[in-house]
Amino acid sequence: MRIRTEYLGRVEGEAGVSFKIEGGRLKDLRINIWEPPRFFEGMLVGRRYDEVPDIVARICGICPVSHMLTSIRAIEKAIGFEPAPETLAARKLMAYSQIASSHLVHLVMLALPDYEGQGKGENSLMEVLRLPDMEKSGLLKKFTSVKEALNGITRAFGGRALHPVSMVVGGFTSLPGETETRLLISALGAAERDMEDIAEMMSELKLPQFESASVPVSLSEDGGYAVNSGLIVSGAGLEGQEDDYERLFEEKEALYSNAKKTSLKRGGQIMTGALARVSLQHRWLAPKARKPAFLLVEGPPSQKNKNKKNKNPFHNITAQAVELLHFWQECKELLEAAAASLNQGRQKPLRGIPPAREGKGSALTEAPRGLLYHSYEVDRTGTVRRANIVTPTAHNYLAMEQDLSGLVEANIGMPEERLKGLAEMLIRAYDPCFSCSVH
Amino acid sequence: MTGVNASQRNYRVILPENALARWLEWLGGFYTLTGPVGGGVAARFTEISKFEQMDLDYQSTMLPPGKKYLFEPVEEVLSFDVSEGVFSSGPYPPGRKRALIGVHPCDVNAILYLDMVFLSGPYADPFYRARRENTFIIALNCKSVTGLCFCHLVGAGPYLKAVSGYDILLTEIGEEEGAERRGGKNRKFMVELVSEKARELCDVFPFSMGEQPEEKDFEKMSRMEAALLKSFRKNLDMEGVQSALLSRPDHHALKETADSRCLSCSNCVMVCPTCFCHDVMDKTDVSLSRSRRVRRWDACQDISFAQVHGGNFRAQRHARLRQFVYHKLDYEEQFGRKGTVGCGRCIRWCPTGIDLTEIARAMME
Amino acid sequence: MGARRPRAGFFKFTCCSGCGFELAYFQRCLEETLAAFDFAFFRLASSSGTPEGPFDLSLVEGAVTEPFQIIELKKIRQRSKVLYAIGSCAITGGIPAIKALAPEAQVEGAAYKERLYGLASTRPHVINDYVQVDGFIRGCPPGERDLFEALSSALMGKDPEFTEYSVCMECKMADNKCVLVEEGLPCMGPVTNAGCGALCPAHHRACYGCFGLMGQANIHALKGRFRELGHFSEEDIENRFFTLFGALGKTERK
Amino acid sequence: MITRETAKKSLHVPVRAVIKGVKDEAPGVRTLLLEPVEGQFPRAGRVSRPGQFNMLGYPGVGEAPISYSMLPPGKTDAKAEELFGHTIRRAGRVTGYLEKFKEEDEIFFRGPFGRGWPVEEARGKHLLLITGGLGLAPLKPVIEMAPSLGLAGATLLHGARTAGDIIFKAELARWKTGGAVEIGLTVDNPPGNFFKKRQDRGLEGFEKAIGEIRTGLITELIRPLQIDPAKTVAFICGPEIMMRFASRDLMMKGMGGAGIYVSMERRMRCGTGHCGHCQIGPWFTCKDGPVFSCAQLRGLPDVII
Ligand SMILES: Cc1cc2nc3c(=O)[nH]c(=O)nc-3n(C[C@H](O)[C@H](O)[C@H](O)COP(=O)(O)OP(=O)(O)OC[C@H]3O[C@@H](n4cnc5c(N)ncnc54)[C@H](O)[C@@H]3O)c2cc1C
Ligand code: SF4
Ligand code: SF4
Ligand code: SF4
Repeated sequence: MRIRTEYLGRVEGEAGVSFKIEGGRLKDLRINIWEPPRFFEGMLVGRRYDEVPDIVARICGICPVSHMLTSIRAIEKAIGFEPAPETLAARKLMAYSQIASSHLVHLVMLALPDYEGQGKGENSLMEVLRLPDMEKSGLLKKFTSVKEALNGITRAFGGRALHPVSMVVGGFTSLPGETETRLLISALGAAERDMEDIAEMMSELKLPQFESASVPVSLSEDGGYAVNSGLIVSGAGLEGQEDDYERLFEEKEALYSNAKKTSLKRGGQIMTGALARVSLQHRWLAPKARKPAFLLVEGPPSQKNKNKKNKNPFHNITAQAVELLHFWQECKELLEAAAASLNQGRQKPLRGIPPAREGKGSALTEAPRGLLYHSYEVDRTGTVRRANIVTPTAHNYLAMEQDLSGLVEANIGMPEERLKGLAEMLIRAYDPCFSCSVH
Repeated sequence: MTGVNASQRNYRVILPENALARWLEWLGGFYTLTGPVGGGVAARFTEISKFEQMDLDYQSTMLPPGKKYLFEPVEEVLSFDVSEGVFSSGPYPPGRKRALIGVHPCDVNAILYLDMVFLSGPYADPFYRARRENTFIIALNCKSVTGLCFCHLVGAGPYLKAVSGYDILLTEIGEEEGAERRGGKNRKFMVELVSEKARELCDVFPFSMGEQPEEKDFEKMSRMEAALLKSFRKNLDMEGVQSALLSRPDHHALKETADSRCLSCSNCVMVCPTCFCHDVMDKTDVSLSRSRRVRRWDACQDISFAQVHGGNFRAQRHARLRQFVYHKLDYEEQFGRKGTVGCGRCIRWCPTGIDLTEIARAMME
Repeated sequence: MGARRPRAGFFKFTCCSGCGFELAYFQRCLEETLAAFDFAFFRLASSSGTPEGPFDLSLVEGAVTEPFQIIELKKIRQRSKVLYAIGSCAITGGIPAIKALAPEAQVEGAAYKERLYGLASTRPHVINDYVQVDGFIRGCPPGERDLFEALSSALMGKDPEFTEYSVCMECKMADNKCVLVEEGLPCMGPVTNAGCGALCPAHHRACYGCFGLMGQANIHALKGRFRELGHFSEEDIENRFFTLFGALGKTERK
Repeated sequence: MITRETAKKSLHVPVRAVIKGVKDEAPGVRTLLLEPVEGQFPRAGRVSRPGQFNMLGYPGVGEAPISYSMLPPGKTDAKAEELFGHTIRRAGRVTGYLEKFKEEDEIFFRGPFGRGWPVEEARGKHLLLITGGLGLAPLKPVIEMAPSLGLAGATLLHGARTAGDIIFKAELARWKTGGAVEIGLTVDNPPGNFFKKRQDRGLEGFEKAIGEIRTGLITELIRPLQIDPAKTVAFICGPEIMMRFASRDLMMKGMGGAGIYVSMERRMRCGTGHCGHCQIGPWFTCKDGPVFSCAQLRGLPDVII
């Protein structure tokens, strides 16, 4: 029996999955990422250092901010530029609002139809929204109010929410004024209940049980939930610094796929993203998110088992809901601080980009879907000579395939259609981005 | 300023800046005060709440005050409620009454030009008319001239000669001794109440702190005007230009300028205080509940401007540039005067500095 | 309305999926869009649906970089009453088209080693190189004005009216500070198609041309202006200002 | 001062009209018969003249200038009796949209705009009408009022691309038999050629009624004409290039530019002399035209004439 999906729906980018079951055994399981490559690493060679963020933003239509932020920091390291503290704060706002927004897309648009629509023959956001209980709960209205509140922040600081323009190497070419910032705060306030409803609804989904062998990997930083910088930690402890990345990790090309598989050199599958972050960094979460995070990571107190950490990749969905709560809170606080410092009028926006200098720089950040690595070599004239980009989905690729094997083997007797559906659900739970993975 | 008759003089007073400031702030009770903010050649007409926000020494603005506030860049002129099947247009006047403060002579003349476009002829535009009637114009004679100004060639400046169509004319005529104000000085302004509206308003507000101007004040103004006239750097034979242009529509100066420098970006037209062209288009909500007819500034430099079924009358770049140059310097038959007021904005804001007077001069040679 | 909702298809080729996200998420008329159209094929939003058509409206994002896409594209055209290209990748080649500027082996070799021989990537092309396109919803990401014009026009059954003038016009209408004339920044606005509302200049930034060159762009005149600014090498000017979103269309315009 | 009354009668608010008849004239060309029902455009008391046009359109789609091909009877207050006609070719957004409309559908218009044909000038003279393609439509009202104009005579020379593209065939046959106007017809593509079958369907009767249809450009019909320049007035309407050659031929026969009138087509957005798109030199096609004398246009840039 051959099971295959040519073109997975409700994921970003193009990929398929196929496997065979012969004599009760699983064979030839592949996630074939056929997303056409654009060769960013090749295209960037010969471009000027300050063009890089605008180019790499176009790797992805949902996390352009992450690519911009990561490349900006790598370039700034390469040319030896230190950004101002206010710039760092504004960059956090960009990152947080984007991660929350991306999670919202995944939760409601991409993942929810798997659970709400299941068995009812519904599997798109549009159809799910038309289900009677969904219409009643006013999901679409909530979804749009939450999205507008979050995108409003990215838009205010970046110029637009998708492929922002005012975030450049060196800082921001313009920043919102105090009144605008206050409006953002009140929009967050107005949509907060809707956001909590969505987070609650998502954490109550009945997720399939499955245990993965993946090791969680994330950034970690003292004093906060690490996103834009930090040390590399894994379930096994400290691994190293971002500059050690290329020493610690290795990329392998798969002959059947346009994406590469990346993992720790010492071997084994790793998982990055919301679940890994929540597992490794939950003590830094905002108070509102901490309790659900604890429940998620440690399991409900009553049925506490020895296997302390949550290793069910389906729970990435729950972890995203937890992060939605967390980043919402963080955005509110950062905006309050920004508004207070802004009441002297506009913060001075950047005038002129920092000058070129020869150098190498690499940066590692937490994108919505996990670890994102950018590294550049820039020559004296500011021209990029080498570029290397490793994306979250490349980090998760190996784990996705291995977990899928495990899941299929555990359910090998299941009717074909249901097994296929379950397989797709697992892939979606990872919230993969195939556009990023290929780039 | 000779030849002023006695009755006109009755409506003139010399006012120190601080009194003018108080009077303007009182005027703010009836009008939204709007004046030049940020000095130099790139000031912006902006709504203000305090006299001090303005820089009355400004030389020019990017968007002309008249065009910006009387003929708005984008405006909904008609709305159609799809389910009800009814149209609405208006309201007139849209918004509050506005006072434009410190409008230079060229820009006042440009408003008079826009009046001819939108109010003369068989059809008056109700939006423009309502806004025009609700706008109080306080003109300000220039006290300096930029290198790009050529208002003197078309009689549009540097002192305002028009006798109606605006409300008050200010001229800075010196400083009051002793008093402290901007830069440690308190300037004195000759205030002329031109319109009936202005005279009525000033009946209410006593100009008691002002002085009656004397002959020497008028003489001083004449001297200042004469000095200003000498400081212009641009020159062009405005009489000869018309016949010269029309006889050489394919002159190489036009073609070369167009090909080597004109970007067809339309900045010249956008900043021109007399350019009135606009596009009209219908927009419908995605919910199909309402259609709006919107007009927005348009420009003859744009390639589709003269596109019709089966052809484009100005497909060539130089034909479009020619339309601009001719419309400003020739085509006097259109409204009985030249299309330019000599403010120099099209030159200043052209990214490649294309200068219509240079093109015309080359074509006349 | 009441009548049948128009069947819409959304198709992705080589790109970042941003146009899809713009349509299904970022834009401000999401509720109305979902209510008005029957999205019969839209992989980003639905795992069901079929590309077989017929479609009243098809939107195609992305550049064409692999042979199979040409076949798909032609099928989509046949099945669609109206087909619009959406986003810079589909219309000008966008960022993926940068690949065309350097030798193919060099660009591809910088990203892959063993996989190189399994790749089917070609020189990027815009979609109207292969099929007739009824209109262009420009931008990277597409601007809301043109997107709404496309959607409402499809619903009304009329031809849309897309923006076709320079960013400068929008910039002036917004009374922005001109970053080129006042600050000497290398702004691409004068030759770039409008639709964004002059976003970059409004944020004190030089336009980098993400809506693509407008029909009447005078490229060499603006190059000359950038040379005068003084701090850009010839290569920079070429690269930065005329190949970022126009790598495929290095032609002079009227 | 703007009163509520004038505000309601804004020049931006169109008049509603109902389609009372639809007639196919040629491929892509239809005549709509319209009856105004209600509206606000300030038009009461306005008398429509031949050569004038309305801005015809539909909300959400836009407007296009379209000439009268049939004038309202002239009693402008008695709206219900004001049936008038427009002959429209599918060209773009608005005309394409209107193509779907049927009898009893509503459309909207503002107008009439522009100065029409100076029919008074033809009194006592010979009126020469030269038209190409759809250019016959704006002159149809002139032909129909010809008997009442006190003319010394009238000649209509009409050219079309193919015989199938000739509009107003029934009217042409009627005018021919009526005798008030002499008619000469020509087509670019001769009827016996490759296109014959498709385009000449149903033409047999017409050819019988109208006589010979010549082959070639309209100028072929002008050249043999005997003209007394001082006693002739010419109205020309058609593609601009055709108007150029027609007027040049007339001038070569001794006519002055002042006696030759042409109707110009330019892009128009408002019809009221505000939007500026239709400018030809110092003139606005909408309010100073669309009918101009050749003398007025001579030497202006961007005109082919
Ligand atoms: C005084 C006057 C009288 C007229 N009388 C008649 C008449 O009686 N009957 C009749 O059928 N027509 C008449 N016309 C012509 C008619 O008004 C035009 O064909 C009109 O453009 C049709 O409008 P539309 O919206 O359908 O077409 P549009 O959408 O305006 O398109 C018309 C043509 O213009 C081009 N175009 C439009 N916009 C652009 C753009 N942005 N870029 C490039 N090209 C563009 C297209 O190629 C298209 O072929 C008259 C015109 C005038 C000025
Ligand atoms: S501003 Fe200058 S470059 Fe732009 S269209 Fe006008 S003349 Fe041409
Ligand atoms: S800032 Fe750029 S887009 Fe704006 S007017 Fe200046 S050149 Fe044009
Ligand atoms: S200003 Fe230019 S680069 Fe910026 S958003 Fe608009 S088109 Fe894109």
